[in-house]
Order: sequence, then structure tokens, then C-alpha cells
Amino acid sequence: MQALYHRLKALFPLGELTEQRENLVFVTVDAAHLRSLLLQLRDIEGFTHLVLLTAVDWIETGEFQLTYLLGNRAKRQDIGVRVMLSREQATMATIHDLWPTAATYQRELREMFGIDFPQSPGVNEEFILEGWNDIPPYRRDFNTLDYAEATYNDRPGRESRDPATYMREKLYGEGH
Amino acid sequence: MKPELEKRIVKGPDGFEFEVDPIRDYFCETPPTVMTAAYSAIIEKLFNWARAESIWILGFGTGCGAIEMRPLMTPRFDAYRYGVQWRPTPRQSNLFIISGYLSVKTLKRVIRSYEQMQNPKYVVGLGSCTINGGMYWDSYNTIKRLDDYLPVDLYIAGCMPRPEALLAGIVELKKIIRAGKAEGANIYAEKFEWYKANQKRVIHDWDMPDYNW
Amino acid sequence: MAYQPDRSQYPQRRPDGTLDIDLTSGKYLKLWQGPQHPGITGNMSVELTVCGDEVVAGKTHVGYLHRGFEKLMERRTFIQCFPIVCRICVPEPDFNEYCYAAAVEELAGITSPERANWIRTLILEMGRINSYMMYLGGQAGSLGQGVIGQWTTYARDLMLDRFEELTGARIYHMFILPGGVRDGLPEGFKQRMEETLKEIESILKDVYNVMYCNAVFKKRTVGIGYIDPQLLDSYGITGPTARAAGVAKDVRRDQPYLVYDQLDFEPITGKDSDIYTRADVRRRDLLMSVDLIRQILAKMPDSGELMAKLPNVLHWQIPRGETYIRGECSRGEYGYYLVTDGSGYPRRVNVRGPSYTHAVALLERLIVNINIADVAALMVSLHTYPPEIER
Amino acid sequence: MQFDWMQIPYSLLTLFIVLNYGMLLNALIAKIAARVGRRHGIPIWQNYADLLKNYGIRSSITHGVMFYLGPVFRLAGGVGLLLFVPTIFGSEMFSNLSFAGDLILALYFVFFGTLGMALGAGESGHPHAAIGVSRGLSQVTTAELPFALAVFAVALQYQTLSVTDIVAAQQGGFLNWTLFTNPFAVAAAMLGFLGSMMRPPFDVVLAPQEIPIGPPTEYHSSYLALMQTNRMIFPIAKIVVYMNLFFGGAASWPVFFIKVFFIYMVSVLVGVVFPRFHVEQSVRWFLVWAVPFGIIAVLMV
Repeated sequence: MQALYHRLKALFPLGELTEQRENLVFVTVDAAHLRSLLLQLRDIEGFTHLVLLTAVDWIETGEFQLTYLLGNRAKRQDIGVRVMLSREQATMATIHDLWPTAATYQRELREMFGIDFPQSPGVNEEFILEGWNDIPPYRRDFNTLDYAEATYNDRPGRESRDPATYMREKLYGEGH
Repeated sequence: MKPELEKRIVKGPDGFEFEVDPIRDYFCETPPTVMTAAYSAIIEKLFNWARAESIWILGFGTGCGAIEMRPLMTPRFDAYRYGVQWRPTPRQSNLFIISGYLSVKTLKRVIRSYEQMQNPKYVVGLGSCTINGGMYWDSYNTIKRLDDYLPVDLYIAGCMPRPEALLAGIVELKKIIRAGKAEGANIYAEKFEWYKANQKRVIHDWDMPDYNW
Repeated sequence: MAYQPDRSQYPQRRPDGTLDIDLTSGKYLKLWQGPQHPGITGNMSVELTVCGDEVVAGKTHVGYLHRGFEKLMERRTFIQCFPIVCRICVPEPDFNEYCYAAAVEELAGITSPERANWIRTLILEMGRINSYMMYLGGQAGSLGQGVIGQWTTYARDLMLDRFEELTGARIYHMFILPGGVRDGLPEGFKQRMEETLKEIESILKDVYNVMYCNAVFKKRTVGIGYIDPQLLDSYGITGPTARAAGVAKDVRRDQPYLVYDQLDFEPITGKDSDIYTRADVRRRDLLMSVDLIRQILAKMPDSGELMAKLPNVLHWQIPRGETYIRGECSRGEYGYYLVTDGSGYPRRVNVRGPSYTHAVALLERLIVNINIADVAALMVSLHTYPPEIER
Repeated sequence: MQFDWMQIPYSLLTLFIVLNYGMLLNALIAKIAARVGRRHGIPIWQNYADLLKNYGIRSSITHGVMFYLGPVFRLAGGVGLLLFVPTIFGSEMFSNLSFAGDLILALYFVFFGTLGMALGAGESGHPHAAIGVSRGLSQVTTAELPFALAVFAVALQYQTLSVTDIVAAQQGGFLNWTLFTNPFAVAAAMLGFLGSMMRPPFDVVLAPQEIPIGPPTEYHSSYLALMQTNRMIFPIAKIVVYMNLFFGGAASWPVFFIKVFFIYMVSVLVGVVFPRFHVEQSVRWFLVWAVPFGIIAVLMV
């Protein structure tokens, strides 16, 4: 995988290489070079299989991380391409013309994270939620417990405990 | 409101133009009424016996509980012995088994299916998630109490309830029906305003008439 | 002479590529297949636009089963996530447990013991048999052959008995947890498993005779729902659907996990890539699973550790990192993408279910120009389970 | 032919017997089908409970006049078919309202219910119902074709249009049955029979997995109960016609019960293990396999 990294490094401004396993690495690239990197990986290096496309919300630094995970079946390798986006202006170029199935992922990201992919087919249609009127739910600043308590009625009598405290008190006797 | 549900002028195949208001034209908006029992107590008893012995379940697997429905109807458990069978259309079914958690999007479809069923109709909540949210108590997309939105006759607890539990639940439901206490449809009609208010509070995308059958 | 539908009435395409469908013209009809529909694979729906008896456009609607797992797991500790992950996919929950456990182990630097790996493999193969049994019943049922569903559900019940014996539960086993597995094999398990496998083989023989050799079944499935092998990569097609197109995509062989490198098997492939071939590949895959279970039971060590030593799970923190773990489930590549940030909670979990690509982008493409009667069969033949699309 | 008023209560008695027999027979058939699937199956009195329950449903909605009339037509088709052919040969009581030209009337009644149903289901406005109706009519029409040819062959063979006379000609040992005197006609008719029983492989009309459940999608409560009643009577009535034309009729009730059971079982045993045909596939199947038999039968006579 090091050889691959050096080949790519000569062509694109890549960030650090994170070697997770011997056959799985992650690299960072800026949004402008993503498309040409993906094309290089798909057409020349043989990473033809788009495994997944997802996002991670790093709210502390105000960034979204988009992860494009590509697989090369012949060489048994995977590479994850990370792209950092600003949380304020979360817009990214679409790749649905490279992999048609990416349109689905982009629809989901638009709905669940609020990341826009202009020109991706049907990207603004509702995908999973219906009539959602809050901030996109997978963002870190959306609190699902508060939302559920405010929206849905509880049945009286249900108790819930924090497991750590409960186990400390009941099982391990640490509380006493 | 979706564009296809808005009032508009359409041109028919024969060239005439006419106005269409889909929500009003395609559905009936009359609220449900309380249906009284038969005049004679004996006949009502006979009907209750028949209702208990012939339970037609709506084939709508709303959640993961649907996976245990197939074993229920196959050799090991064979619910046909109890007069239970599937119907694919809500018009002909009497029992709605809410098989697990209901997301808001499904709740809307469940309400529509429920309202299309004919009086008397029964609802069984299957799984802990219909009782108080179960595993999904803090989820933003699943309701916690089913009986806020539909009149429930019986709950079967568990995650996931075994087919034996489901069979026991059906037998228990038969007792309720035979005793003439399964009047969920009438309760729904009586407390219609309350149920509708609850439903509308959760379903933000309300683009159907209040009652449709 | 082959049947040639009349396509003169079909909709034109507008310049932007969308179909010009005027519903008021009376030529087209909108049909919703689902969510309340017996011919749908679970709680999802397909919006069909039909012209006569043929579908001219289809659109998948999902989200009826969305519980927000990926959000819920962000507010649960690593060990609290373990009991809920299996709820993501009902018919084959074990892959969630395995992928999640393996991802946590990799980021936390734990290795699960050898014997636990054998038991994990055993459970995954048992789950695969269950899932295929559901599929066989569904595929025959979608064409109106209800009796196959009865037989295979009976066989599945037998397998669920073995699951119950091993794990204590029928559907949600919660057996594979980060660090290892909960328990070893009970007394006499191997022998009862062998009996179950024999019974399953005999039922499969019946199924083969009644379903695969049936002229009507062939007539309804051969040549329908063809997937071009060139589409495999662009649509992310994996699993038996890809293998039926002649590409031996099998994670068990491509990137062996657990103990698959010690087992003797070859990925099953087909040639014709239609509904019949997919059904046949799955049947042969099922038989291969039966064989794999026999190999596992023969080769597995009888004693040894079952759990690696875990830190105090109440204060378990995993350093920052990200990984992707995949496995070959009965429908294709199942994967977990886990990101940790050094706290006691996962930062982000993303589940890659094979149905995600099969049921949305691929189905919308394949569904065009087929008869309404074949929609259910086509959908079942892609073996989609909605909960893994929307989680 | 003079009309005897006593025939009316007698034929109502026939109707009653056939209704109950149909209820039990259908349950028995369901049990047999369940046994193939290794199940125990429904209780034998299940159909009574279902029927009673559907009559006992309190609310019902309508989609228009034809929606009311659909089930009525359907039931009229079943009852009419039963009443105008002799059920028990040689019995004063159970010859019903049969007359000299009843064969033509019977042919008409076989189709009558389907047409009524088509009108009613079309009125319900449900797209599945409309699709089911169009499938049903095209399939029933082609299934009728071999049957009609077989009936012509039989009518030519015995030179009569009266069912009673045809049965009379077949008496005296089973070698006199049309089954043996004109096997091609019987083959054509039995293939058509498979198609008109709405069992796999020819149940694309109902097809729960595709168009749940075809024409009756919108029917419920009492409407459905009427149709259920018809489903108990109509197959039996149809089998009575077949029995009279091809299998020597029945001279007493026990013979009647046994013959009907076995003829019914033909369609059941074929149906249990088969998936269903497409409409165009089944149409082609009838044209390729059943119709030639019918033509041969007509030519041979």
C-alpha cells in the first residue's frame, strides 16, 4: 500500500497515510482534487468497487469528514478517501456519474447530515424521514433523547438508569 | 403537501377539463360512528363466537416482529388451526398485528390501513417497543406508546416475542372477543378527536383526510 | 416467436433525462407495491408507473423501519451497543454482531481467541442457512408456490432450535460480543446439528424437485431480471447476485476473515444472471454452508478460551481511529465502518448493508420494462431486506 | 313441459345440501393442501365461522350500484348453474329445473358470474381490481374455449342439448361414460376446468403477491360473505356439469359426493405444488394444449 501511496502522492496533494490494516488505508485529500483522485483510483489503480460513502461529524473542529471507501477485489485492498468539509458550508461535488449508486448515499447524507450535493439526482427528495422539521438528525448537535421526550409520550412507570452508576452501586458495591 | 395532492385542473382523455381536489374527491372525510351491536343478545353472542373463531390478520409487517409471523403460519406452529389466516387487503381483515416498533412514517400508513378495516376490528401490539418504546426509547423516529394513536386490545411483551407467545396472545384475544369486550373500533370512534390530535402531533407531514375509508 | 410488447405507447424522455409521464392522459397508472402488500420484501414500497401490463418507471421508497441506530449507538457505550446492533437486520442478525465486535476489537487492539473464532464462523454459517431458507420460501411464494415456503420455514425452525440450544434465543442471539463469544457448544450439540443438517438436505432435495425442476417456475424466471456483469461495480453489487453473473465475488475467499482460510470451499458462480440463476446459486450456496458447518464441527478445537480479557466495560475507552470490517452475508457484502474518538462512546457507526445498493439504485434500473406480475419475483431475487437500508 | 310447483322447494333443498357439502369439501380440500405443506390445517367447520363472521361485520361501504350487484351476479351465476342442471340423475326431487335445452343455459351461467364480478370489481375503483378483472376475463375466455369445444363434441355425439338425456345415454356401466367414449373431449374439458378453478398455475387473477388480491380487493363484510357463499356453491355446480357430461352423472347422493370430490381433487393436486403462469403464458398454454384436444374431439364425432 505504501507504493500506491507514493504513486498517488506524486499526482495529488495528499495528506498523511493512516494504515489501519495491511489491506486498509485512509488518506485525506481536499475537496477540489477528490474527483480526479477517485477517477485515478477507479480507472488506473483498479479500485472499482464503491463500498460506501458516509460522513462523520467532527463538531469540535467544525468539520464534516466525508469518507469514500473504495475496494480493489483483485489486489484485496481497500482505500478510504477522507475529505474534510466546513460544517457551515457543507457542499460537495457529486460523484453519481462515476458510480450511479452514489446517488443514494448522497441522498441519505443530504437528509441525515444536511450535506448538499448539487446536481445529484433526486438529492433533495425525502429518503428516509418524512416531514422532518428539526436539524438533520445525524448531526452531533441534535439530541435524540430530548427530541424523543418532547415528541412522544412516555408510559408512566418506566424507569431507566445509567448502567454505569447502577452497576457500580448494585453489583460492585463501589457506591458505598 | 405533495404536488399531486393539490387542487388542480386536469384534462381528461376525452378532452374535457375538470377540477380535481384529490384529498376531497378520492377519500371520504366523514368521521367514524359508533356501531351498535346486533338487536338480539343471542345473535350478538353467535357473531362474537364467529368473530373469535375466524380471525383474519392484515398482512402488513410493520417491524421486525414480522419475521415470526411466517413460523406462525407454517408447520411448527400452524395458527390456521385456530381459525387465523392472512388477508392481503385491509378491507377484509379484522386483526392488525403491529409487529414491533412504529416509525413515524409507518405510523401514517398504519393509521390509513387501520381506518380502512371494518368494524369490529382489533389491534394487537407485538413486542416491547409497542408498549413503551423498548430498545428504541430514545429514538427520534419511533413512537413509544401505541395506545396513544390506536385503540389496542392486547399487548404481547418481549423482544422478540416467540411464536408461542403470539399464539397465546391470539387465544387470549379470542376470549376478549367472545366476552364482547373487544370494541376498539367503537372506542376509536368515541375518542376520535383525541386520537386524531395525538396522531397529528407526531405526523408532521399530514397530507391525508382525517378519516379515510 | 418471442413475445414482443408494443412499445409505441411508451413515454418519451424530456431533455433533462426524466420521463415525460402525464398521468391524466389515461395511458399510465400509478401503482404502489407496498408497504402494505404481500409481495414486498419487508416494510418498504415501490412506486410503479405502469403502461398496460408493463412497468415504465419504478421508484423505491424506504424509511419505514428507520430507528436511527447510527444515532442511538453514538449515545451508548461500546458494550451497550452490543445488544442493539443485532436488531438492525432481522433475518440474519449475527453479521451485525460479528462486524461490530470485530471493528471494536481491531480499534481497541484485542484479539478474540481461536476457539471463539470457530464458534463465530459456525454461527454465521447457521445464520446464512436461515436467511437462505427465508429466501427460498419468498422466491417460490412470489410466484404463488406457497408450499415451498411451508417446507423451508419448517427447516428454518429446525435450525432455529439449534440456535436456541447454542445461544438461548431464536431470532436475536446476542452471542458474539466484542472480545469473543458468550459460551461454548453444549453437550451433544454436534450430533444434533448433524441430524438437523441431514433433515435440511432432504428438504432441499424436495425443494429442488418441486421448485427448480418445475416447468412453470422455469418459465417465469429464466431470462427475467437480467443483470449485466458490467453493472456490478458501478452499482456496488455483491454476494450471490454478483456470483450469479459469473463473478466469483465472495468476501470469504477474497479477504478471508475468522477461520475461512482454514476451510475448504470454492465460491459458487452461475452464468446467466437471471432470476433462476440467482435462485440456483443461492441453493448451491446453502448446500455449501451445510458442508462448511460439517467442516467447522470436525475441525474446531474443543477446549480453549472463549473470551479475551476486556477492560472494565463501564470505563472502556477506545483511542481515536477508524476502520471498516466486512463479511459475506447471505445477500452480499455486509460491513461496519466504525470511527472512535478516544471517548467511551463510538463517534460514528455506519452500516453497509448489501440491500442498500440492490434495492434502491439497482432495482429502479431493473424494474423498467418488466411485467407487473414479475415485480415481486424480481424484488425477492435481489434478496433485499429494508432494515439494513435505513437502519 | 308442465311446471310443477313442488320443484321449487326441492331445488332449494338441493341448494342447501350442496351449500353444506361445499363448505365441508372446501375445508377438507384446504386440509389436504395443508398436509402437503406438513401442516395440520384448518378446522373442518372453519368456513361456517368465516361466513358467519363476514355477515356479522357491522360496517360496510359502497362504491356504487354495480358494486352491490357484483356479488349478487356472482351468486346468481352459481345458483343458476346449479338449479338448471339435474344434480341427481333419475331422481324426481333433485332434477331441479332442468329442461330440454339446459346445456346452452349452463354454458352461459358458467360465464355469467365472472362477468358480473368484472362489472362490480371495476366499479370499486381499485387499480388491483381492474388489473385482476382484465387478467381474469382474458384467462377465463381462453379456458372456456376448450370447454365449449368439448361440450359441442358431446352434444354432437349424443345428438341432444339436454343434460338429462346426455346423462341417460351414459348409464349402464362406466364404459359408457364420455370419459371412455370420447376421451379427447374430456381431456380438453378437464384442461379447461383447471383454468377455471382459480388454483395455481392459473390463479394469476387473484395473485396475492402481485395484485392483492385481484377483483375482490375492495369487497368486505356482507359483500364478501355473498361471494364466499358462491365460492362454496359455484365449483360444485361446475363439477356437477362436468360430472353429468363426462363422468356419467350421479344416481344418488353418495355417488355424487364421491365423484365431485375426485373431480375437485384433480385441480387441487395440480395446484398445490405449482407456481402461477403469466396471463399471456396461460392463454398460450390453453391455446396450445387444450384447444387442439377440443378440435380433435369435435372432428372425431
